[in-house]
Amino acid sequence: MLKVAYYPGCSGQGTSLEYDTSTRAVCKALDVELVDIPDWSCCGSSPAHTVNHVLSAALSARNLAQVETMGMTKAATPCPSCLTNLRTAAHKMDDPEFKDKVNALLDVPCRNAVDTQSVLQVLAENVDPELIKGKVVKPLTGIKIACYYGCIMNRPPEVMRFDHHENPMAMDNLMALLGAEVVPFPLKVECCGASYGIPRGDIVHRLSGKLLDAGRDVGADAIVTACPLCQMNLDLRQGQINDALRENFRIPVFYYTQLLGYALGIDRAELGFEKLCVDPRLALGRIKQPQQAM
Amino acid sequence: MSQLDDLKTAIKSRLGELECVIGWEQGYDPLHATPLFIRSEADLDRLIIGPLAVHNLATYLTGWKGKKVGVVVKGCDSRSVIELMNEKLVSRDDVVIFGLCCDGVVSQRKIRAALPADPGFVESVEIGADSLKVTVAGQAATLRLADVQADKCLVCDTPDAIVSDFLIGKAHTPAPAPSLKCQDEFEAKSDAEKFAFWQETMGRCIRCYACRNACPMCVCRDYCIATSRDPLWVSQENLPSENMMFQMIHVSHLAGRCTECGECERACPVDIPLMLLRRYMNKQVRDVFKHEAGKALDQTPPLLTFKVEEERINERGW
Amino acid sequence: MPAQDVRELRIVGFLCNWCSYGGADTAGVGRFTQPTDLRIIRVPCSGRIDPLFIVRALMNGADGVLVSGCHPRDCHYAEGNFYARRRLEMLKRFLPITGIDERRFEYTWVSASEGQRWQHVVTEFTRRIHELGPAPSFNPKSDVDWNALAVKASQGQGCPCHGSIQA
Amino acid sequence: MRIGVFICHCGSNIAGTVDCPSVAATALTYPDVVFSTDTMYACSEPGQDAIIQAVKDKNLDGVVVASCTPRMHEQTFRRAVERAGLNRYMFEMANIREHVSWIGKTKDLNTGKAAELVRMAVEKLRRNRPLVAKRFETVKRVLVIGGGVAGIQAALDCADGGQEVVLVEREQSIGGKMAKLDKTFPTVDCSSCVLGPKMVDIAQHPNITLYTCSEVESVGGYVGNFQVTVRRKSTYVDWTKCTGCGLCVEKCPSRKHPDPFNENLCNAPSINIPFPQAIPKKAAINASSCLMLTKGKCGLCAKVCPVKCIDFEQKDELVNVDVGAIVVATGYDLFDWHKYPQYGEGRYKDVITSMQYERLLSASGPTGGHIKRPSDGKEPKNVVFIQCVGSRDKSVDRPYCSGFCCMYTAKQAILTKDHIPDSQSYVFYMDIRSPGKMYDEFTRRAMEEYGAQYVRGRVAMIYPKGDKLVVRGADTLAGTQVEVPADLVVLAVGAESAKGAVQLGEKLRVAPDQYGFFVESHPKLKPVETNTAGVFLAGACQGPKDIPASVGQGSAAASKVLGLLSKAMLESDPAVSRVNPARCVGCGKCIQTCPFGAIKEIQDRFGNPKAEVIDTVCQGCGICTVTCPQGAIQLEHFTDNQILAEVNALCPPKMFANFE
Repeated sequence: MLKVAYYPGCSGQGTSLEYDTSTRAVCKALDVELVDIPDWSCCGSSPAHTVNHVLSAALSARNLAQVETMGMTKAATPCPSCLTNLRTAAHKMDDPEFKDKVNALLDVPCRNAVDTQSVLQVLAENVDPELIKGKVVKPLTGIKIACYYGCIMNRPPEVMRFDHHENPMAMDNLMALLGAEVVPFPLKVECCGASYGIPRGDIVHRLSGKLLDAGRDVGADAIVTACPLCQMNLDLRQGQINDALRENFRIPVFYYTQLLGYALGIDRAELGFEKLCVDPRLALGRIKQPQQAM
Repeated sequence: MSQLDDLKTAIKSRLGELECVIGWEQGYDPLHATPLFIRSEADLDRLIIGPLAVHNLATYLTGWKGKKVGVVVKGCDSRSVIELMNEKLVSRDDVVIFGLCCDGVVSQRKIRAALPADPGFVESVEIGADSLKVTVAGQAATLRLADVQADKCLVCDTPDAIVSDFLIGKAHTPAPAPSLKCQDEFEAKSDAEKFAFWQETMGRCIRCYACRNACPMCVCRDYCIATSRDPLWVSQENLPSENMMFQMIHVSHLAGRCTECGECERACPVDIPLMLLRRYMNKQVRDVFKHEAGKALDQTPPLLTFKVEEERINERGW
Repeated sequence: MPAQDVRELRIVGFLCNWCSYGGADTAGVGRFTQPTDLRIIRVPCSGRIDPLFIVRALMNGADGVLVSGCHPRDCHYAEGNFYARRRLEMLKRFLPITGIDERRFEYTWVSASEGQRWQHVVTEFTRRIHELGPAPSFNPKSDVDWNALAVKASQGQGCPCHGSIQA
Repeated sequence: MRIGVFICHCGSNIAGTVDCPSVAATALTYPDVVFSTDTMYACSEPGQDAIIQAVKDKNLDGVVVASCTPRMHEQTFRRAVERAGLNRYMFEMANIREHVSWIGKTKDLNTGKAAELVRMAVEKLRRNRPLVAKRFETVKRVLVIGGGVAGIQAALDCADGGQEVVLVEREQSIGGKMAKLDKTFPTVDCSSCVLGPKMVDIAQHPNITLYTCSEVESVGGYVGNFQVTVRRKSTYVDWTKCTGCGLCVEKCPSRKHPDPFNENLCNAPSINIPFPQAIPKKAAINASSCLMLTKGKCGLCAKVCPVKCIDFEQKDELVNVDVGAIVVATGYDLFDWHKYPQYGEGRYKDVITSMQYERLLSASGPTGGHIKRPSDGKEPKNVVFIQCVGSRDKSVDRPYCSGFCCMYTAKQAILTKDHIPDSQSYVFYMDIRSPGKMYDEFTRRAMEEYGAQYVRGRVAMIYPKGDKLVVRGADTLAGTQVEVPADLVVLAVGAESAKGAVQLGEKLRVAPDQYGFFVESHPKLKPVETNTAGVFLAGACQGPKDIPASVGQGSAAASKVLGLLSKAMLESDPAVSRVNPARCVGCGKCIQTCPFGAIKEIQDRFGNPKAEVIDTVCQGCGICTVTCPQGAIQLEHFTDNQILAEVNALCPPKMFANFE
């Protein structure tokens, strides 16, 4: 049974609670043991790394050091933003000089011996597709899905080292495996506007609007994401976007773990569909019932 | 059957098709071996092997160019044969290789040193498992083989013939010493000390060319540039500088080709430790080109080829 | 460094005709002043430079030997300097065991356009050699000024034994 | 030996910091020097006459001139001593200007140095021997490799110059890339109309033998005397009979494999004539798709052929030709744009290459000259051109500029407007590179008269939206991001070296650069020569070129060939390596290291292997001389003894050390 240190990330405790719970649930179901990193702290995201790279890296390094003290070398996080920070920190620490600067700020020095991956990568690379297939109880037959990866999970390639940086397929393959009809989504790695939601809503409206528009164009019943921020911009702000762009999108935006959990027949409570702003029932309704699917 | 008997049977089986088979026999006294050129089965009776069979018989191969001969080789000697083949100086088809699994050979120099006085003529020698009983003028002296073993054997990682038509004896798992004390000590000396050392030894050199003639890789023979007028590299004067010049020619012509068989040093009548130069050059070749002469067939000597980007040669800042 | 203020030392240079010899010319045309110790021997290609030429010079008492050829990939004969690089590197690495200071021998690459670079190389190398001082000789000392005699001899006067060296 | 020494003042250039008279005096004490003087200008006419006079008066058999660098005047003085009746190699030069007077400040040090350089020259000269150039005949025939416009031009010029020409082309027809083009810049005249007649000339010229579907198998020999083997690949059609009527092409039922001439935009019949103006106009069978050759049934072509020239049994044929010179004109290939993920890696049908677009524009193309986009055959309104696809981009190891893309993109923008008046072209570019007659004016016209929108910036991504492709890029002038909805995207793919160029280079001993383009002898002064005597370059095989440049080089190469073959006999430089068979042990090390294949193994009369130098191929580098342990192979004029003499002159051997 595969064992990885688990870094939930702050949004996993708040805005994307359902991402965290569903992630834990599907990993459990797929025999991937997630061991919480004791006393994990902020990854040094936007606020820190826009001001001070060493400090930001130190925040990440602290968590990596924690993993090392757990005696583990592999960590996973659902959040691409956390992933970027953790990996970037490790990448920069390959330079011994930088590493020393960072460790100067830490009580427990970081050996930089941990490889952090997205949960998606762990599932895509370490879990046998046949195993997943075997565990599917409710195939997603009938629903059309556009997979949206977000701009940072695969980029920059030399740091992230996962999938294709312009045209990733990991989620597409996973969803196809679950029986969903995956539509070719051209804007897989486009920016959703990210944290500009607060200072410059209009930017998010334009960028996320374009994503929803593209989703509609390719006839997607739903968009599937792997990023809390993307999900929030597309889902929570869909109403704002409609107002701003005189549109009337009604595209539910799932976390891939939610649909995966659905297919694996995991208890709804852990998947937290009710937390979605855009009502997913219509989309989920398109999924043919198993007996019909058979 | 003993290793020697096996060898004899092997040689018998091929002697017919061969001009001759080169091996060893007892020399002027029981302590000294000398090359044996086996042409008939009768000659086989004189064949010997073992710690006294020191000569690298590969040296004679180029002399038989074009004729099909057999040669008995120890692991180290086989490297010379391989190198000769790699340089197309000897053709594989013309040589039948009787490879030995060698337990090491003696250094006559060390034996002489170990004996109370220069033995002169030795009456008898008994070779034990790990000892050597030498009787001179009725006086027997027993020496531990380990004490009188040739330096090359101490660092030997190829005791068994690498290439052979017959491999005779039981294979070894070599456990060579990482390096030789004498070598390390000398390399540690200061430039001035080393310079003084060579000044003295080269003053001793009588330029008899024994080192060259014993060398299996010195295939120029009569056309060695150290003894020609056109080109004229070295003057006839017996000066340290000229003697050193000759040694430098030998070294540079062996760069990337020397198989460290030690024949040059063995042959030197005035005990010049030429292997200091050989081993050092070979080390450089290993470091820069990852090349060891005669360790494998179909290698190209590193100075006969090049890489556009040399990994291990850094342009010095100028 | 002005070598002029001290006694000249004997520095031999081997330069390939196409790049480095041209580079030295360029330096001259540009009037890039250099120490005068260096004497240049012109060869077609660095691939023609037998390491033994360098050894011969050192054995004859040269205080320094400088070799220069085309930059790798720029060889007029396509491959000459690639072979030269290996041969010269081996020599430079070998010298220490002989007790000859390897700093007395240097090889580098200078193109026909790099007059300034050539000036730099010559100046630096000459300074280095002057720091090292005159090279010791392999041959025993003597109170006679054999050198003067040797010079005369090499000029074909007296001392028959030296005729041979000139062949 | 009687040597004369001449110390040149070069006005005050040398005399300013060197005491020339005293150098001359010292020189007189050197062995074999019987005459020594200083002179104002050795290279001047009176200076040279003085040398000649001295040679006669003092009957000298060797001359040393101490003056400027030999790179400047060695030839001058060699001719002078020759006029004096000496062999040109009985001369040495001491460089006391560039290497002494111009770089040293102190006069006495300079004077001493000059004297020593002279001694060096004298000692060298004492070991020189007269060298005489070998003369040999040349085969009056030329091999031209590659039937593109450069090769065609070279072949025609050589043929008109009276030489026999063998033209070898890999494809079924000559014409190369130019034959695929619709129009050419900056005149916008029909490409095949200008090229066609030249192709016909090739076919009809009495001096030209044309081998298409053929490749060079091996090349031996040397300048003036190459032995070449050409592999004529089987076409399964007897071309001596085929009339090119095209009946077989019409009837062929197997039309499955993509048509390379049309850049795979459509399929071609398995027996085909690539295009109407093909030379030779003969049919050939594609073995990989022909039903008869793959499945053993069909043979329809054989049935319908009126002259019965189909031969399914036909095999490759090897042809040997002896030639005196070789022109390499193997052209270029197009960069594989799939290396760029941002252009969709082939996921979008309506992203095509510029060459595919040429075929769409061409009347003989798959769409009969009507621009229809591949996906749905619709006529595009918005056409976006992206320049520098595989040019000037380190990230794909193509840092060089392909040179012609800016121009053909402008041309294609203009043609787009001509074909579809209500269309709009957009061009994403980095810089406009349009040097050349009427070139910049041409790109201006594309913008000003034809309203092509030029956007300065790279394209970040292409994505589909409805039935359009959205092209997103930066507009670096406006400093904004732009998105252009396009019906068709045309990638201006750059040029890279032709496939197989490197392998051909090995056969010809012509080195390719790191990108596979052949390296010329000298980037400025010998642009069509190579370091292998007798082999010349024409066109894009040496580096990306447009049509005029390629044609120009074709003619240039031809003129070099004609110049070479116009001589009844060729002379080879005598300063080459020479083997002393007595010393040679036949180990072949020299053969192994010679970069020019100038050394071959021979057998002496006792059957021993020996090395032998081919004078005419040897370039005189001397690598072999250093390689040979016995010193058996010596580079004339730079023998071991000659160089050793110089060393000994500079460092007189000391019998005894002295440290004073």
